[in-house]
Amino acid sequence: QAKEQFFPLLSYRTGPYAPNGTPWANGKQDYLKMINARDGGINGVKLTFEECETGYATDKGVECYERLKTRPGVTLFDPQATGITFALTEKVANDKIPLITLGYGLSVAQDGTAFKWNFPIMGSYWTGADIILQHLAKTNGGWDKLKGKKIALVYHDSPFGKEPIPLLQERARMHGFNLELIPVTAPGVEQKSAWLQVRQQRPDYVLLWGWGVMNSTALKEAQATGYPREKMYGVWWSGAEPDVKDVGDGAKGYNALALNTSGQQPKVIQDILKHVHDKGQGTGPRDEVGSVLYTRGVIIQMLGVEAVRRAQERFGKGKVMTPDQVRWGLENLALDQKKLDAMGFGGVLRPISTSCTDHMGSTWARIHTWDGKQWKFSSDWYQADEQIIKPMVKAGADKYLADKKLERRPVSDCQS
Amino acid sequence: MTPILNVNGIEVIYNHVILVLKGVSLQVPEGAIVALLGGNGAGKTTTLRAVSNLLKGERGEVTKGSIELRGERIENLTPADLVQRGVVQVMEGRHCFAHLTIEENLLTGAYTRSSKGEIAANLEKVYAYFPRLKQRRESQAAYTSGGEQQMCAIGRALMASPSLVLLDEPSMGLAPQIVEEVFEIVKDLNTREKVTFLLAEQNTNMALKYAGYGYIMESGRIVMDGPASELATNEDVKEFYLGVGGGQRKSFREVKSYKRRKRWLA
Amino acid sequence: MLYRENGQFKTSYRADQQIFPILQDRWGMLALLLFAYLAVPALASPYMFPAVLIPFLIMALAALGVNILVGYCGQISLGSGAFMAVGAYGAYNFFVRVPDMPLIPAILLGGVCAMAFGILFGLPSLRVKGLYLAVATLAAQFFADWMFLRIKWFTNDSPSGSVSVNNLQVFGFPLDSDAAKYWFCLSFLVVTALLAKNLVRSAIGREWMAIRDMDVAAAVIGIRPMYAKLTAFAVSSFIVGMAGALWAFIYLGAWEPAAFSVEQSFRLLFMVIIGGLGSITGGFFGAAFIVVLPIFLANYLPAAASLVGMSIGTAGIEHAQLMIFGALIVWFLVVEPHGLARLWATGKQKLRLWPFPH
Amino acid sequence: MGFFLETLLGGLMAGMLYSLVALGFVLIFKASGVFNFAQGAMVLFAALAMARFAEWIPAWTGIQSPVFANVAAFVIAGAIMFAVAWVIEYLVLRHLVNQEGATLLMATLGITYFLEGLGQTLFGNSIYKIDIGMPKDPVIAFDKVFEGGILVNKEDLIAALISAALVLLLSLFFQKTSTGRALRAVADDHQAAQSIGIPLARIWVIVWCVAGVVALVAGMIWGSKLGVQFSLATVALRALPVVILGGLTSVPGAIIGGLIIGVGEKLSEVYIGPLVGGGIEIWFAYVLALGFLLIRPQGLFGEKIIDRV
Amino acid sequence: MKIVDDPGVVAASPATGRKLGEVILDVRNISLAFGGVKALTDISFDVREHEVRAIIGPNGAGKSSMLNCINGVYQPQQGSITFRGKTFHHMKSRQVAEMGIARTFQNLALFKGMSVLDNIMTGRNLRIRSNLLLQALRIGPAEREEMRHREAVERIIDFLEIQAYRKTPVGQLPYGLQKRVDLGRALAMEPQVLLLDEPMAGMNLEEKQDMCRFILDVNDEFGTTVVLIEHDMGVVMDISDRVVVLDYGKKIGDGAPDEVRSNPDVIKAYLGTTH
Ligand SMILES: Nc1ncnc2c1ncn2[C@@H]1O[C@H](COP(=O)(O)OP(=O)(O)OP(=O)(O)O)[C@@H](O)[C@H]1O
Ligand SMILES: Nc1ncnc2c1ncn2[C@@H]1O[C@H](COP(=O)(O)OP(=O)(O)OP(=O)(O)O)[C@@H](O)[C@H]1O
Ligand SMILES: [Mg+2]
Ligand SMILES: [Mg+2]
Repeated sequence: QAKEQFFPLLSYRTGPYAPNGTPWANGKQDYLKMINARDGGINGVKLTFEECETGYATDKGVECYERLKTRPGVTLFDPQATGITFALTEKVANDKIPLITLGYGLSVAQDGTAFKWNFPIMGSYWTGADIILQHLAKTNGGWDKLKGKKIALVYHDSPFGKEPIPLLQERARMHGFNLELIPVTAPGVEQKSAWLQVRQQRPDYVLLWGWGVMNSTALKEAQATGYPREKMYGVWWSGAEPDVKDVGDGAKGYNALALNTSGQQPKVIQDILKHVHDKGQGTGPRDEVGSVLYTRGVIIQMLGVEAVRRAQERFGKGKVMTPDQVRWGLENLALDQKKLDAMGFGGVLRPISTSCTDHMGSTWARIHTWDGKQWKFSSDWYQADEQIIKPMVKAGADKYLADKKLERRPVSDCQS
Repeated sequence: MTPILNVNGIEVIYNHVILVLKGVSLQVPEGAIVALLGGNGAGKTTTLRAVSNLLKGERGEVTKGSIELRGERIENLTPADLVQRGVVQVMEGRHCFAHLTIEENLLTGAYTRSSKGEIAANLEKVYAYFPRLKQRRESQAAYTSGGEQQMCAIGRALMASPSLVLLDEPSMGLAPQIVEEVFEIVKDLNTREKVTFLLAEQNTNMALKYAGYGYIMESGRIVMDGPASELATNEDVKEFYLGVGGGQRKSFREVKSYKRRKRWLA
Repeated sequence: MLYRENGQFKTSYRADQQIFPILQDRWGMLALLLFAYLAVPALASPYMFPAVLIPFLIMALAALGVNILVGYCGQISLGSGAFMAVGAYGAYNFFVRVPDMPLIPAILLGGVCAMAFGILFGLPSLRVKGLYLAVATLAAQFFADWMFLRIKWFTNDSPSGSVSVNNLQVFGFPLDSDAAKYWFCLSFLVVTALLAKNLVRSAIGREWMAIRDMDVAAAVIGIRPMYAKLTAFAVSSFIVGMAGALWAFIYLGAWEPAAFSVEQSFRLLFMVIIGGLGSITGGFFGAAFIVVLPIFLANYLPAAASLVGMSIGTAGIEHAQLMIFGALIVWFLVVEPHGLARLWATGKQKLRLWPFPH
Repeated sequence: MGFFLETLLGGLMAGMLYSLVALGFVLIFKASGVFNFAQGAMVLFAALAMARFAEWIPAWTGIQSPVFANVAAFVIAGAIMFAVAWVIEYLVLRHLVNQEGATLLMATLGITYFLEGLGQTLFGNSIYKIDIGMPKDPVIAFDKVFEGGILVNKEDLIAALISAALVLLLSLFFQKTSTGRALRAVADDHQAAQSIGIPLARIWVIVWCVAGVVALVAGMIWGSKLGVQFSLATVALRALPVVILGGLTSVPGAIIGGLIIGVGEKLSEVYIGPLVGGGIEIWFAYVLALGFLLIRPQGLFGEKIIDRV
Repeated sequence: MKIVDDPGVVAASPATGRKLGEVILDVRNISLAFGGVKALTDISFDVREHEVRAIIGPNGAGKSSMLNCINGVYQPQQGSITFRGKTFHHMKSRQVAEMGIARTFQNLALFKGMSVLDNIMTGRNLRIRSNLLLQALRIGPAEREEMRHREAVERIIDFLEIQAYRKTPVGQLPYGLQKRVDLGRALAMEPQVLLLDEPMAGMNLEEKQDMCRFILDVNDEFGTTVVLIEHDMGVVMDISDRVVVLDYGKKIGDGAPDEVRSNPDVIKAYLGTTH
């Protein structure tokens, strides 16, 4: 049997979320192609992949999962959708395949002792929301300045959009600001009344929790209702090029979280251009390489690849890793600055290390602002406040376990 | 003289499986009134549909034989083309446009006519034939009585100034004196405007009185044909279609015999 | 000449009223059941169960329910997704809130919830008809979407609104293997199909069809439109609700309201129309068509494309799939507007006439 | 008060935009008895064509004038919609003469899928821009009278005017011409219409073509507002309550229905929504329409549903 | 011959001298208008048990509307209908059916998608007692009940000689047979009064004879009262006991067939001069 590590790629290049799903999926593919081309795989193990179109729909996602999970050498799944993540969470526990959900999915899954197979590496909606609030506190001159302020959450009416609410409520209680919840029916093409409400309530800030077409529509409606874009803050799924490009000047001043850089300067992007695109094997158009979501796809794939590499260090170099071994790799990632630099990811993201109990590592993010032509960083790095999030995660995980009548992983399980 | 309509051994199948016409041939000479007689389910309506190309909507098709209009094959023409060539069918079961008023129904009948004067004249003519329609001209067709709808359907066909009319059971549901009038109208149009008629009728008595030639159908075949006067004196026809077999007309009360139906063909 | 009822004389009306009056059909059915229960689990690959067979069974069940309403009673409904959702969330609430609630009663109770919801949203049908009603049933769809997103109680206060179940058991046997799930769904389907078939060939079924074909005349012969329509809504949404519960519990495991979106309603309507309105068998054909075709295309289209020297990405496949799917629907309708079931019946009729063409 | 008026105004304009889509449904239904679910897909398809050609034409011809690009793109997209109408008639409708409503509805669902697939294959599936120079920034009116003034959206206003004009034109067509009468006849009874010589094929091509152009206008306006991408097809779902409220067979009904639905859903979302957690407008629109239907089952201006024995 | 009005006294048919029963259906001063159209104006007539009562009149006279009033499809603005001593101002379809009044329709109102058998079976639905659950399970009583009704329906099918079409969807039958199925459905209700709206339209002579035979057989054997609308004067004259003539919504004649035939108003309005 050939030594091949198989990466199933669940993606959506069609439907309402296609404009955002496509660069993401392209980044994931290109990184795999690049590793094969540049390094000949991981210690000689070739990387293979197959894409399956989910259209962001849960049932199709499940079908894709079932189709690809039995492939030899299967590594891990990145479902690219919160809904599919929910549906797969139980299935992966049965099948013992890790599920990596960078910056999305279940926030409580950070608790590795409760969710053995889920990996919301680098961030969850709770950490994201926390960082935006930190930024608002900072620009206002301290948490106490937020008191009495009105913050509206305009969100995609789905589990994805609702995930940050508990954290925002917690913070609102702590700091005395008012939280207004304004749902937008999926997929979010019609938002007039949401923005009428924004205009009525005149919130000091609008947090945007959108995806796909909802983002650009929100910006257009904000323009049409005259809500200042400078006061709008999007999550990292609402801050990419497709969200603002066709709004153009109308989106000027809009802010969003940035988990990663964008642009073609980073070395890894250069590598992709050189080893993949220059050979005519690029997945998407060349000028999309290095865009926000593309880069995020690259990072996700890098984490998967590094998990395999890490696992190989323990279970045998040059071997094909089983999903369970990959899970161990994911739980023991230790990507310090030196390693990141060496891999060409210097500056793209912050160092990251995970553990058996903490499946997220830490969340570091910046704010970037659209200047009408491109995204520009407008803040320094923030780190989510684990003081607040950890207890919430623990409580949430406990409730989950109790509902399911499940046990936490024994400590011994972590030792292995 | 070549007949205006020549149907040559056609077979018709519904739904790909139900064979209904098994080789029907008939001729309609120019300027004639030809009657097509036969019991329920004999295939009269189907024959007319085949001629006017309305089978498709019933999922039927002509699988054999040919149909010629003035020597031209017409199986592949659309019904609209046929109306352009002067062939109009009055469909069995009325089929008025329910939401249109009687007058609108009639006016749509003149769709293929472009001359305003002609249309107005035709309308007047129809109203003259059926005064009842004039009274009800503003009513939506769905809310008129069965007989009124029948008049509307016939009138609508006349609006197209046809040269060959396929009449499917025109007398059905009409009051006796109107039946008579309808046949008089047929005769009138025939003699004065040289309109040719192919007439599927159950009212054999009337049909043979006004028609020049007749065909009798049974289960998808023509079983007998001849000049109307001959048919009217044929013993079998007299007995089974005219009810005067063996002397004088029987009262409906007296007929008690079971299963006397005659079959010319098995 | 093999497929004939020649020589099979019915000596009683009971014999004539059987579901399958022709001997060959009865044997065929028996063989089919044996095949479904025994051979399929032995032959199917691990991928087939969760990806094809189980969704097919559940969707066939749902289509059965929709067919009762749309095909038999003539009330076009675009709200079937909502009935599935109510069934799923109803069953879920019984399952998690009532201690030690067994699975089957939970699913049946989910069906009962859907039934109540169906009757409620069926009430307008007493006045509103045809396409107007069809569009109006979308109200049920969007209302249910909203309700399960917005009313926390239904989702057991889960913050994200997504819920899940696990540890399913039937009479103490855990439903953890694919084959077990398959048998479970199959049994549901077989039992329901039998009962539904009985219903539609009984008095109530005739009432439904009478209302569908001509409601004024039905009223004149003493059929109460209200009773007929509401029972159709009730029976239909009960079955659809059970299917929803199965879809959520067995197929998805964890779900959110989007799993029962309007898209799902359309798919169900597709199934019954493609399969054949007013035909129990039709639902099966329709479900098979709608469930299997996209998967089939997704699996084989790339290979087919590479045969002719093209390579298409997943987006291309998806678009090609949409096109093929749309074209096939139209094609089937053109060939046989009454659906696959009618095509099947015509085929059988031809077989009976064979070797003569007519 | 100011805000109430603003919401009202917003609702009215949103309603006009719905009317534009609703109009397409009404046209086809009135003229052929087909409930055309593909209207949404046609809007998407037309908008995609328009957006892409407006992008391609300057690149091909080297003429940079945006007016020229837009006009040319509009004409080409219109021609494409004509071709679509012709193909639909040739491949679908003509084979389904005299079939039941459900069958025809289903066929249009098939067409929906096909057009969605084809549109995205030909024109791509990203977000595209239609820039016909619509003003995007709002103006605040009456800021002397009400606190905060009333926000008026010029883009919406222009769009509303365009749809009003279109509706007027089409109403006249149906009421005043003999073709209009023939169309209504076709909707009543395909077979009878055939039997008196109405050429169904031609009628259908005309109607679908007009509906295609209406879809193009709708797509242009909606696309200019929202950007052109897949979800544009879903505006059809927002327009459906408008169609049934106004009546499936009434062109003016589409406008009135649009206004009622637009106002109803915006007011409900803004004033009732917050009480129950928000997000109610879409089902509220349907329930509102349903409420009207209970009083008039054929919609406000629809033709009476006839059932006689 | 004088018709005795006292309902207690049994009358004789003015046409045939047959014994007729009491007044079973009594229509009093019915008026019905649709907007401006007066379909019926102050119509009164009665129907005796066991009678064949014909209603004739030109097209649009209001004959079908009269039947529609009797079985609750239309609600007349004025007047009352008395059935077996009970007086109603508004008839409700269901109630009418339960009381034993059945009808056929002028423009075929069959259930197109159903087979002949099922169509006729619907006529028995009023008598079905088993509930939904029993029907679903189709056990014991439900099945026996179904069989019982099937037998009754088979008798009707035999009677109407449509055995060969039992399983054919009625939409595919030729017009004339559909008319027969329509009659079959009404007969299946085992009505006391049978309202027939042009049952013989679109039939040839032979078929009309059959139909007459069916009607008379029903009338003779089951004693069913028949109200008949028909345009074929031969039929009306031969089989009816008494005839009502309507014209423009007004009653212009009522009496024995012969009497009516020679009524000058009737001749002018309806029969035309040739008859
Ligand atoms: N749409 C159809 N599908 C299937 N079979 C049909 C269809 N229309 C007619 N038939 C069959 O074709 C045969 C001939 O029917 P047709 O309507 O031509 O008879 P007809 O002579 O006009 O009878 P009638 O006098 O009763 O109108 C009948 O046996 C009928 O069952
Ligand atoms: N629902 C209705 N709405 C409006 N007008 C109606 C309605 N029903 C009947 N009419 C009118 O009432 C009059 C009587 O109609 P009806 O159907 O009773 O006539 P009929 O005597 O049965 O005639 P025919 O012999 O032609 O069937 C007709 O002029 C008809 O147009
Ligand atoms: Mg006929
Ligand atoms: Mg009548």
